[in-house]
This record gives sequence, C-alpha cells and structure tokens, in this order.
Amino acid sequence: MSYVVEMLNIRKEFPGIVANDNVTLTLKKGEIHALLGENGAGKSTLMGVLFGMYQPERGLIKVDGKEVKITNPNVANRLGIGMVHQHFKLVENFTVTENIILGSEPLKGMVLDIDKAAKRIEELSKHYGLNVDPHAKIEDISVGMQQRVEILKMLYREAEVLILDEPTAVLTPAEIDELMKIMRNLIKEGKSIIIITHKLKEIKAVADRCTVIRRGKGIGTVNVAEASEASLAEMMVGRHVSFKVDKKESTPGEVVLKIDSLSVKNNRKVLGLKDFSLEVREGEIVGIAGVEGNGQTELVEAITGLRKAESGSVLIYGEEIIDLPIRQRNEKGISHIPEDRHKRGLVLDYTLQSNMVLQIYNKKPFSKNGLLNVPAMKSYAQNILTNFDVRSGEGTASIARTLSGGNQQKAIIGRELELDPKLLIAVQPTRGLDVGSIEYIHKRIIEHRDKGNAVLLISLELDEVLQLSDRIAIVNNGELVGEVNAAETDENEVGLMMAGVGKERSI
Amino acid sequence: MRNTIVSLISIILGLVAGGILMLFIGSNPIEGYSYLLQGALKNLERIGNTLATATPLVFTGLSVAFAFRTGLFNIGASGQMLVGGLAATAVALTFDLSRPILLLVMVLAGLVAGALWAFIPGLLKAKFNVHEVVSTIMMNWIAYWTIYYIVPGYFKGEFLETESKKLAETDTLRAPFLTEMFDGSYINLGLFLAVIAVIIIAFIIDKTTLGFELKAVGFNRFAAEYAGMKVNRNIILSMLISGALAGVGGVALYTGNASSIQIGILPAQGYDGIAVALLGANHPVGVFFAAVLFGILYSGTGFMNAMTEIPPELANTIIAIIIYFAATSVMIERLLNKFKARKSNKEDKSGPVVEKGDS
Amino acid sequence: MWSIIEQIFPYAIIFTIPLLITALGGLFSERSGIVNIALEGLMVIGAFSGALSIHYMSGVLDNHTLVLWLGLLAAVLAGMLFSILHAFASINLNANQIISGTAINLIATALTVFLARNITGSGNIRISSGFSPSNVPFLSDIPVIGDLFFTKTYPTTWFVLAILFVSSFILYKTRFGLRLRSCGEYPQAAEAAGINVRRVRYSGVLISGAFAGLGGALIIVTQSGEFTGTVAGLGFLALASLIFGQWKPLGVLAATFFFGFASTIANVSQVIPELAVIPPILLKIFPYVVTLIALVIFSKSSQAPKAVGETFDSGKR
Amino acid sequence: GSDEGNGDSDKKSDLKVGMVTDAGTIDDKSFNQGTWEGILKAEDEFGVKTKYLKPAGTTEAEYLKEIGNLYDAEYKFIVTPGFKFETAVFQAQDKYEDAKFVILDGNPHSGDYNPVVKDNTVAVFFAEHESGFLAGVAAALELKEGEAGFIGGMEIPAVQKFNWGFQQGLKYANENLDTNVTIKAENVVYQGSFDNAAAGGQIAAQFYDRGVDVIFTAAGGVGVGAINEAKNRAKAGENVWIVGVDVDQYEDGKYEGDKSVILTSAMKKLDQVSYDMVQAELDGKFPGGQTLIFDAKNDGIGLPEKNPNLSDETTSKVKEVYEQIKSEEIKVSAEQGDLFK
Ligand SMILES: Nc1ncnc2c1ncn2[C@@H]1O[C@H](COP(=O)(O)OP(=O)(O)OP(=O)(O)O)[C@@H](O)[C@H]1O
Ligand SMILES: Nc1ncnc2c1ncn2[C@@H]1O[C@H](COP(=O)(O)OP(=O)(O)OP(=O)(O)O)[C@@H](O)[C@H]1O
Ligand SMILES: [Mg+2]
Ligand SMILES: [Mg+2]
Repeated sequence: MSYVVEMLNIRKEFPGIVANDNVTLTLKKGEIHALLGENGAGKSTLMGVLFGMYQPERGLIKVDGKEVKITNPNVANRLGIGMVHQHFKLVENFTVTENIILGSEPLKGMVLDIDKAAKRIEELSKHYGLNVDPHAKIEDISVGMQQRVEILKMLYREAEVLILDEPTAVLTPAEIDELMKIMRNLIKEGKSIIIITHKLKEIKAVADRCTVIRRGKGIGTVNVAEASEASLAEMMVGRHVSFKVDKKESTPGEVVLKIDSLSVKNNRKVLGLKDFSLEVREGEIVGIAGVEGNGQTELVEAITGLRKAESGSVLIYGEEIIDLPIRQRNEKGISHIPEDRHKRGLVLDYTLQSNMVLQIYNKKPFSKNGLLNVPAMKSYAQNILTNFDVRSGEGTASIARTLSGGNQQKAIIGRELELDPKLLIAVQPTRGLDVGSIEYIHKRIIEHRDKGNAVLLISLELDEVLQLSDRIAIVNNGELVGEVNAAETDENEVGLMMAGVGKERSI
Repeated sequence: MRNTIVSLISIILGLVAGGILMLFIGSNPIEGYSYLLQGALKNLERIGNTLATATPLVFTGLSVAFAFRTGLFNIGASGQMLVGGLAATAVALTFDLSRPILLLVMVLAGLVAGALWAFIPGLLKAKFNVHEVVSTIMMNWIAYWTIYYIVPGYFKGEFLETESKKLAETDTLRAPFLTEMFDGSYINLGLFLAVIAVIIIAFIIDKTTLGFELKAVGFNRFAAEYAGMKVNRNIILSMLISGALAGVGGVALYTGNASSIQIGILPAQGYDGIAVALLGANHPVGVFFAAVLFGILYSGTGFMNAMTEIPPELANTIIAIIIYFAATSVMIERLLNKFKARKSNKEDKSGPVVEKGDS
Repeated sequence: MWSIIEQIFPYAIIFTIPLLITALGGLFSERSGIVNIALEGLMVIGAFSGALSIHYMSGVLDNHTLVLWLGLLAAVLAGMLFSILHAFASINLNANQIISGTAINLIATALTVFLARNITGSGNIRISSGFSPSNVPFLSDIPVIGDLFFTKTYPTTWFVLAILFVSSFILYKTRFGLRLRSCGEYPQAAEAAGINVRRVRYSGVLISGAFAGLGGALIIVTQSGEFTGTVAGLGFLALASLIFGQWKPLGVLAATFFFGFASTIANVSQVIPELAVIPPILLKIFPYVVTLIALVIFSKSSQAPKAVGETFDSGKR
Repeated sequence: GSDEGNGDSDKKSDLKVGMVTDAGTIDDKSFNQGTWEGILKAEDEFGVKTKYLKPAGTTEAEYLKEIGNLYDAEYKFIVTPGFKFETAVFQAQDKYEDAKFVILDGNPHSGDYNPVVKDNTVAVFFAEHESGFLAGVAAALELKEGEAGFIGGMEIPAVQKFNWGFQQGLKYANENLDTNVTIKAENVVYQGSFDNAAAGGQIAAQFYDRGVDVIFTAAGGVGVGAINEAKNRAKAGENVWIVGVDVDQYEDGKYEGDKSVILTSAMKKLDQVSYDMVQAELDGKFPGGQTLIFDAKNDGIGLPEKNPNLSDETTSKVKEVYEQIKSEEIKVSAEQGDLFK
C-alpha cells in the first residue's frame, strides 16, 4: 500500500493544552481523505503540522515513504504539499495572478513576468475547470472564486497533496457542488486531498476515507463507504447526535416585524435590496434563502440599523423604527447574531465577561449611575457560558480572542438569546460549527420561537434554512422572488427560486 | 503587577545602559546616579521642584494613556498644552476676579481650549477616518504658530518679546503655603490637580460605563457600533478628554511652573507624555509614578552635571533608552516567561514520570 | 507674481528633496507593514553622521565633492544601522511600532548631541561648505521649465529623483516589490506563500533608515551646512507627506513638493510685498491646514497598507 | 583645567565659575558661546574651575534650579547671559547672598522692570546699536554704492538695536562719507526664530535677487542659512556680502580656500566681559551693585581687529568714526525713531 503522506503519532502542545495527542493520519495516493472532529478538536493544528507551520513535540512524518522534517511552509511546498487555509490567504488589492505567483515569481530579467504567469494560470484554470480570470482583483471576485484561486495557487506550485481546511464553510450550495467536481478532477489527475469539513453530507459525497479526532486524540480512520453520517457523528462527539430538527408546528401570532417596500444601497452605492417586503410573526421562524450577495446583508443591516435605508419602512409591532439609532432598536426587542463574529460580534480584546454585556452594560444591574457593577456582569456571563457550553481557558475572564471560533459563536448566540428578544435575527448562526454544536444551537433557536418570539434566519446553507424555518423567503438579486411554506417545499424548488426562477404562492 | 515588573526592569536596564555610557566617557556611574538622586531629592526644595517638574508630565502622560486605552494615539499633547496655557494666561491677564474664581476659570479655560484643540483631530477621525497621528502633528504646528503670533500680538510683556506678560503671583497656581512648605520651590496647586486627574481618569477607565464604551470603540469600532454604541461620538469624546488633560497640563506648566507663556517652543512635555504613558503601562497610577520618575531624572540631572563631568545630554539619553526598553517590553516579558518556565520545569520534574506511569 | 514663483522654485525644490527621500523611505517601511514614526530620529542620525564624517574627511581628502558624497554614504549607513533598533523592536519583539519609533526619536536626538559633544567638543558640527547649486547646461535655457526646474539645481536633487524612479520601478515591477507590498497588506498571506515576512520587513525598515539618513544629511549639504541636533520636525512632515501622498511614490513626490513650496512661500512671505499683506500667521499655518483638508478629501479612498502597524504573528487569524 | 607644573601661582585659583545657558545651546556661535569662551579663557589663564549647565526649558523656575545646582556644587560665581534671566537673578541674588552674579543684557527685577542690582550682582549691557552702526559705516564705505538688507532672528531688544544701529550707520556714511548704500523697508526683516536655516537662505536669496549687495544678519542659525546662500552665490561669481554678528564670523563665510563672504562682523565682546568679570573678582574688584555698559568707550563692542575684506582706507575711516563715537561726537541712538522696524 503506498501512502503519499504518513503522519504517525503526532503530538502537539500549546501552552496549557494538548492540541494533538498521538494522532495518526495516513493519506493514500489519489484519495480524498476527510478529517473530522469537533470545534477545537485539533484538526487545523494537525494540518498546520503537516504544512510546516507548527513543529510537533513528538511523532513522525513521512512523505512518499521517506521521513521528513517540515520546518516551515516552504519545505512543505517543496515536498509538494499545499494548503488552503480556513481563512483565505489572499492579498485583496492584488490581482489573481499576483496572488498566485507570490513567493515563486517568474522573472524576465529583473522584471516580474506577469504575462507568462497569467497564461499559465489561464491554462491550469481551463484544465481543472476552475474558471478564474487571472487579471481580476481579489476584492472584486466572489468568495467561491477566491477559493478557486487558492486551489490554483497550489496547482501552480505543482502540489501533489492538497489540504483544504473547511473549504465549504463559506460557499454557497452551488459553489460547493462546483468544488466537489473540481476535487474529483484533481483526483483524476493523480493529486491527493485532505479535506476538513464539519458537513457529513460532503464527506459522504466525496471522501474515500475519514479520520476522526476528538479532543486532540485520534479516534480512528474509517472507509466512508462503510460508514453512515450517524456513525461518523457519533465517532466524532462520542454520543448519539440527532440530525433531525425536532420542532412542533408553528403557531404564528401577531406580526412582530413588518418590512414594507424596503430599498437599501450596497457598498458599491447601488441598490442591493429593492422594494423588499416581508412579515415575521410571533412564534415563527422565517428563513431567507439566497445565494450570497443577493441583498441579505443589506436587509439585515437595514433592520438592525447598521446601514441606512433608501426608502421603505421597517415596523416592529406596528411601530416605525427606520430612523431609530441601533440602541433604541435593540431596546425595542431586536437582537442580532452577526455574520462576521470577529468584525461585529465580539470585541476580541475584551474578556468574555465584558462581551456578554456588550449591549446592556449600561442597564441595571450592570451599571448604576454610570458605574459598572462587575460582580453582576460576571455572574451574568458565567450563566451564559454554562448554559451554552462555551469552553474557554479562564472562564469569564478569558479574552475573547483566545477562544476557538466555535466557542466564540456559541458565546455570541448565548448572549443574544439571553436578551430574550422579540425578534432574533440570526445570520449564519452555525457557520463553521461542528454537528454537536449545530444541533444544540438549532434547539435553542427553536425554543426561542416556541416562547412566542419571531426569528429571522439568514443562512447560505439551504439545509439549515429548510430544517429550521417555518416559512422561507427567497431572494435573488436584491429582490424577493417568492415565499414558500417550509413544510411544503424541497431543496429543488427553493434552489430554482434562488437562481431567480420566480414562483408566486400565497401562504 | 506584571506591567509594573516590566516597567521596573526597563528602568533598570535603561539606567544600566546610561551607566555604561558614563563609564564610556570616564565617569563613575554610581557617583553620577547618587548625585542625580541628591539633585532631585536632597532637600525639601528639591523635592518640591521635582514634583513640579513631574506635574505637567502627569497630565500629558494621562492624556496619551487615556487616548491609547481608547484606541487613539494622541501625538498632539504639545499643541493642546500650548492652547491650554494660552487660554489660562489670557484669562489671567484679562479678567479681574478673586483668586479662587480666577484660578477655577483659568483651569476651565485651559481644559476647554485643550479639548477643543483635540476636537478637530477627533472629528476628522470620526467623520472622515483621518489618522489622528497626522492630524495631531498638524495641530501641533498650527498651535505653535498661533501662539507665536497671538502672544506678542495681544499679551505681550512690556519688554519681553518672546513671552507673554508675567502673571501676578496671585494669578498663578503657586500657593504660598506650598512654596513655604517646600522651601521656596516651584511646586504648585497643579500637583493637586494632577492627582485629582489621575483618580478621575482611573475611575472613568475602570469603573464607568463611559470607560467601557470608550475602550470598546477603541478595540473594535464595528463591534461597538453593532452593540449600539455611538462610535463617532465616542471617538470625539475620547479625544476631547485626552485634549482636556493636556490642556490642563499646559495650565500647570505655564501658570504654575512658569508665570508666562513663551513663543517659539513646542513644549517637550507633550512628547515626553508618550514615554510616560508607556512606562506607566497606560494605567493612570502607573502614569503618575512614571511622571515622578521623569521628574527625578530631569530635575536631578543639573546637579549631577554640576558635580561631575557628565554632560547634560546624558540624562536625555538615559530617558530615551529607558523608553526603548519599555517599548521592547515583550522581550522582557519573554525573558520573564522563560525564567518562569524554567522554574516550573524544575518544580515538576516528576511530571513526565507520572504521565508515563499513567499510560 | 510669476517672477516670484520662478525665484522661489529652486529653493522649494531644495526644501523638498530631503523631505521626499525621507518620505520615500517611510514608504518602503510602511509598505512592508511597519509604521515608521522614527523618521525624524533617523534623519537626525543621518544629519549627524553626515556632518561628522564630512567634517573629518575634509581634513584628509582634497576632493571636496567626493568628501560630500562619502558623507552622504556615511549617513545612509548610519541611518540603516540605527533603523535596526526599530526593526528589532517591532519585528522580532512585536513591540508597539509607534512607541518603538518614539523611543528611537528620543534616543537619536539625545545621543547625537551627546556624541557630538564628546567627539568634537561642540554640540554643533559645521561643515566648511556643501554642494553648490548650478544651472543644468542647455536645459536651463528652455523657457519657463528651464527657470523652474533646471536653474540652481544640486546634483543631489537629480540623485534623489533617480532614486524615486528606481523605487517606483522596484515597488511595482520586481519580485522584491511584490513581496514587500504583500507583507504590508496581508503578511499571513505572504507567509503562506513561503515568504519570510520578517526578512522583507527588515529590508523595508532598513531602506527607510537609509533614505531617512540620506534625507538628514542632505539638509546639511544643501541647506544648513551645520548639524545642530535637530531637523525641526521634518521627519514628522515626511510622515505626513507619506500619508498625504497615499503611500505611492508619485503621490509622495507631489505631497512633499507641496510642503516644500508652501513652506518656502511662508518663509519668504515676510519679505515679498505682495504676500506681506497676508497675515503671517495664515501663511505659516497654511501647509498644515491644507494637509488636514487634503486628508479629509483623500480619506474616503485611503490606500494605507492594510496591515501596517500590526505586529505580525503567524498564528493570528 | 590647570596644569600643575607651570609654577605660575595665578593659575591656582580656587574660584569656581559657573554659567547657565539661555535658550539655544552652548555652541550657538553667539550669546552662550561668546560668554562661555570668555570663561574658558579665564580658566586657561587663572586656573579657575568652570562649568556650564543647560536648563531643561526657559522658564524662571528652570533657570533658578540650575543656579541652585551650581551654587550647591560650590560654583559661587555665576554668569547668566540674556534678559530672560532677569527675574531669576533677582531672586537668586537674595537667596544666595554669598554668591556673585553677572547678568548680561539684562537687569534683575521682580517682574516690574524696576532694576534692583544687589551688591553681589553686576548687570551688563552692550551698546549693540554702536556695533551695528560701525558695521553699517564699514559696509557703506566698502561698497560705496549699492543696497543693504537686514535679517534679524526674533524681535528682541539686542537684535533690534543691532538693526537700528546698522541703519544709522548707513545713513551716516551716506550723508557724511560720500557713499550711497541704501536700505529699503522691505529688506529689513525679523525671521522669527534663531534656528530656521532654510528660511535664512531663502530670505537672503530674495534680497540678493532684488539687488541687495550686503546683508547684516543678527539671527543665529537663520544667519547661517543666509551665509550659505551668500557662499553659493559668491562661488557662482556673484558679488554678495554678509555682515556677521556677535563674534567675528569671518571663518564661517569661507569658500574656495581663503575667500570669505563675511565683509565684517558687528561684535559684542561677550567673551571680554565674562573674562573681565572673573578677573575683577580675582582681583577683589568685583563691581557689585553696578550696571555696566559695554560700548565703544570701553571697547566692549566693535569690529574685528582684522577684516581681510575691508580695504585699508575703509578700515582707517571706520577707526575714525569709532573714535568719534567714543568721544560722543557721534551719538548713536538705541531707539527706533523713524528707522525701519
Ligand atoms: N496557536 C495556538 N496557541 C494556543 N493554543 C492553540 C493554538 N492553536 C490551537 N490551539 C489550541 O489547540 C486546540 C485545537 O485547535 P485547532 O485549531 O486545531 O482546532 P480545530 O479542530 O481546527 O477546530 P475548528 O473545527 O474550530 O477549526 C484548540 O482548542 C486551541 O485551544
Ligand atoms: N492567542 C491565542 N491564545 C490562545 N489560543 C489561541 C490563540 N489564537 C488562537 N487560539 C486557539 O487556536 C485555535 C485556532 O483554531 P481555528 O482557527 O481553527 O479556530 P476556528 O474555530 O476554526 O476559527 P473560525 O471558526 O473562526 O475560523 C482556536 O481553537 C483557539 O482556541
Ligand atoms: Mg480549524
Ligand atoms: Mg472552525
């Protein structure tokens, strides 16, 4: 049996934590190998070790059967190992070509030979069906294309082993399909791939084998064909996980949120949301389905007050809020799980304790006459952390930055739900989370609905929208394409509507 | 605690480096430093002068530190001091009020002037995202030239061309009881103002919702906005407070330590404030002690020069080196960590053995 | 008025050149991701070592022009050497770059005067004479342009302009330039591409040291003829020009020339009857006020390197 | 310091002479430096110990602090150059009664401009206007015909007096000595600082470009810039001159070997004064309580001994004028009157 990569008994410690404890992963030539584990299980770390970003304390790495020391990413590159990081490593104001050649630039005399590189990229792009414009600037292209640029970067360097760290977390369903196709193409060309993903469906769809780690320890490797989603999930979290979202029939009450003919400009100063109308009632979850960049951000920001609306109105229990400042909207009962947890969701340099009262630090009991009541903040935060199982090094005193993304997300969701909002706007609430956490968060969102509150769910993951929502509004190009009852629709129908195929149906 | 240790180590390293420089020019460092200390603290008068020297530095240090804590870098304390000093001087020269009221109005005038001078960079930052480092530098020069023309134009002393008319003794922050207590030194009511400022600022930063908000905006303005805080208002407010502190520092300098305002000079205390803030780890109490240390260095250096062959420029060099070490405190922290790690390694020598037994 | 402009122009250029080269140095540093507020101090170092070496070499070498160029070289080397302090603090130790820069400014001003006093016995170092301005043959006879650009020029002016164009080329056309810019924009990306971010940043800071050192010495050999322990805020002005010029070589050229021209006007306004009617205070604050206004205008589309000022730590997300 | 083996008993004085510098450095080629050089000369000749201190700022508090430092270090003969020391010395003369003070260009007062010179203090003034007058005469005589300009630093009394004297000197020469060197209002300027060399050069360039032949600079570093500009022009063959100030600046104006753009210098013999005062103290003749004027009469001001750029004829004529000033035949006003600026 020939392995291209063998990672044997890897141990990697960080101060206070063993991120990888005796983990073994072997990659066969020409296979797609999935790496599965809860948030913080040590997947990224393990791949970081393979890519030369971390030095393991113990263990052995063999490439093509020969023992190697991968002291830095350059060594990995030379060994034919390439990695697409969880967060793209692309320079925004560089062109695709500049990004790809960075670090191994072709020269003509002293000058960069951009033309030659662009041609080569064009060829590679065609060959693997990547469809990338070499002269486009990164800031102008979609996330999906950025990912393909990352893949091209590896191919340009003639990598044989490709590591993809959560490549699908940021992609739309169509883009995910695209990616799967590309991966199969790559395998056909003899490349080998390790993919990290929390989505079991994807593992089932493309992977040949799957290695599972839990809390830093290797649990085992299975042939995907012989495993079910349920068994993989159980291996990963160590207990049974239910995929089915259990929820009662919704009993919609009064209208909480009424959006009427709302138009909002996007960052490029043109209308990103056009003449949009929607109602969300007590006790129901309304999902917004749509491909990224079709007006969701503008919609959310206009409701929450982060962005000015051009025209139209937003009513909460019949009261116009379109001109109110953010804080007053919050006080009217709106709460918002933001899309970008690092940019908006947390003050990364604040403690969890401070972050948990970010909107209400000035309310009783956290403050009195402008003075903070620290013990009250602390016990309030502790309560959220316990309730939502937020794991951190030093409890409420942990700096938010030190938490893993999953735990950061749980903390944010806990904070927002703890406010018991009349209207919860949840944007991508489970992005990047493991199935265990997803299950839990879904449960909490439904509970919130069942208490008679309104929930507006925006997610790029169709599955999530279909499972959670009672009603689904589909957007395309900033316009409402139509609304459907979640119980009466399926992926195909919604997918079609997302592509802009209109359908009127009264509910 | 940690910060204190780092600051102390920086100071020691700076002093050691200064000592090496003294050796290098053939002087005895121990002798040098002992004269330096004597010069600053030998008798009550000198102690008073040292504290007087430290007073404006407390204000500028607080000014910079406060801005720092809220994510802003106020390089403009010098200019804010100038306009603060000018405002107070103008009040003292223009109005005929009873002493307590006059002093109060002077301090308020300086406070408002400094705040207004910082308001412009704050506004530009909030509304147009203009980097405050550049705008405060520009405001420094604008203040410099404004003073340069306004003082001779409106507040000129009879025979003095480069400074304003001298304030009457009763129109300054100097208080007879203090002057007498400290043997005729220049210590003045500014010191009390400084202590009050330290307390107020520490309180604002650590204990109030205002501080909570300002810091949040400083760390992540997007998250602050998300949470419903008024980001622009907070940036401006933060600059206002920072400028107000520097403005009162100007009052202390020009109507306390001195009794007139001079043209053609950007007060060095503005830039020293950066160093003071840094050495004080941006904490108000730390700032206070750092300012006193600077006061000792600045005020003891003359006596050291008088008693030895060490040139005056050396004191500045030592201060600069201390700041460099403080800036590179990461190195010191790393050393501390290593030291600690080695210690704990020693302590649980048995650790790995147990683990082995376990598995 | 035109004759005044003609007359002032060469002096504005003289004033511009040290500012230009220093700001250009700052550009390399900031494009690599390191804020360099130490430009002021590095200029002082350059002025000091330039003046000192010229002072000494004048006694040894006969060829005065050669001495001047060697003095500039010494300034470049000293500036580079000193900038290592900044590089070490901000790159190796992840120190706050602004604070490290501030410390270096303080060290530079204190140390140079200290050294000058110990080496020469005087805190000031005077050189016997600097470069002489001359008209460029033929070109200076071109109408208008000749009077503006080719009269009373210094060889150093052409030298610095050459550096400007070479820098521009390096920045946008070469491998080093691409890597440098990537480190200022997104160092994690550069690192992932196998680039040694620290090394690139070191080069950026060292270049800024070299250029700022040169800038400081140019003041000595073209304007003041004497080291007096300060460059009177020119380093900060260079920093402002860098931002004003939006981190682009030609932008920096325009910004520094603006300052050069405005300061020269302000300086001579007192003795030009047409300008003397304007209150001098307005002329003096003119460059600073205009800079503020310009920053407001340009701020919407700031081209600042995205990662500038951030400490680089490979693990950061 | 003093070397022992010399045997000259004069060289072993135990007097300790201190000085506090004014704004600017000890190397300012002007006020501070001039004063200090006289003290150093005294060190050389009488073996006194010397020390200067540089205050951190220019406030009375800082001046007093350094005076105190000198006093505590047993430097009890203290020289302070500049009118800015007036209030500081006023207090010091009471506070340190066993110390001696020399204040140059100023009178101790409490802030009310009523001079109080105690017995342990000497106040010294210079007749800068006479010095400027001589320079004006010399410049006019040497140029015969042409235009003159003046660049001052800050608008302070000493600088103003140089200016006014210079203008009177030109006028005198034009009226009595058959010259025609004029000065226009627009060519008289106070730059506003003592350190902006660039501005000095640019202003000088303006002057020269509009036909000024000789510029009198009383402006410290600003003057250095003007001198540089003059050197550049002289190298290019232009016939331009500078009149230096305070000390003999001939060396500073040198270009191409031995030529210098310094026509002459309007000196004010600070070094002479500080030296003389130390000597007087050693001789037990310290003129405590007096306000001394250093002027033509006691050779406290004047032009340099040697002026390579002045013709013999000029030199001898200037000498005559100098004598006339001494004998008060010529009176130079220290006031602005109807002069420019
Ligand atoms: N640079 C670091 N410093 C300290 N601890 C770290 C570092 N990187 C990772 N860790 C720790 O190692 C553990 C494993 O992290 P890792 O990033 O490998 O998790 P993961 O499996 O990729 O999680 P996720 O699914 O959220 O991406 C984390 O719990 C974290 O505490
Ligand atoms: N400065 C730090 N100190 C301690 N731990 C850190 C620090 N930086 C990162 N970590 C740890 O390193 C890990 C990084 O993991 P990783 O980036 O894979 O997180 P993640 O959950 O995947 O993030 P995201 O979901 O936001 O992409 C986190 O689990 C976090 O605990
Ligand atoms: Mg990960
Ligand atoms: Mg993740």
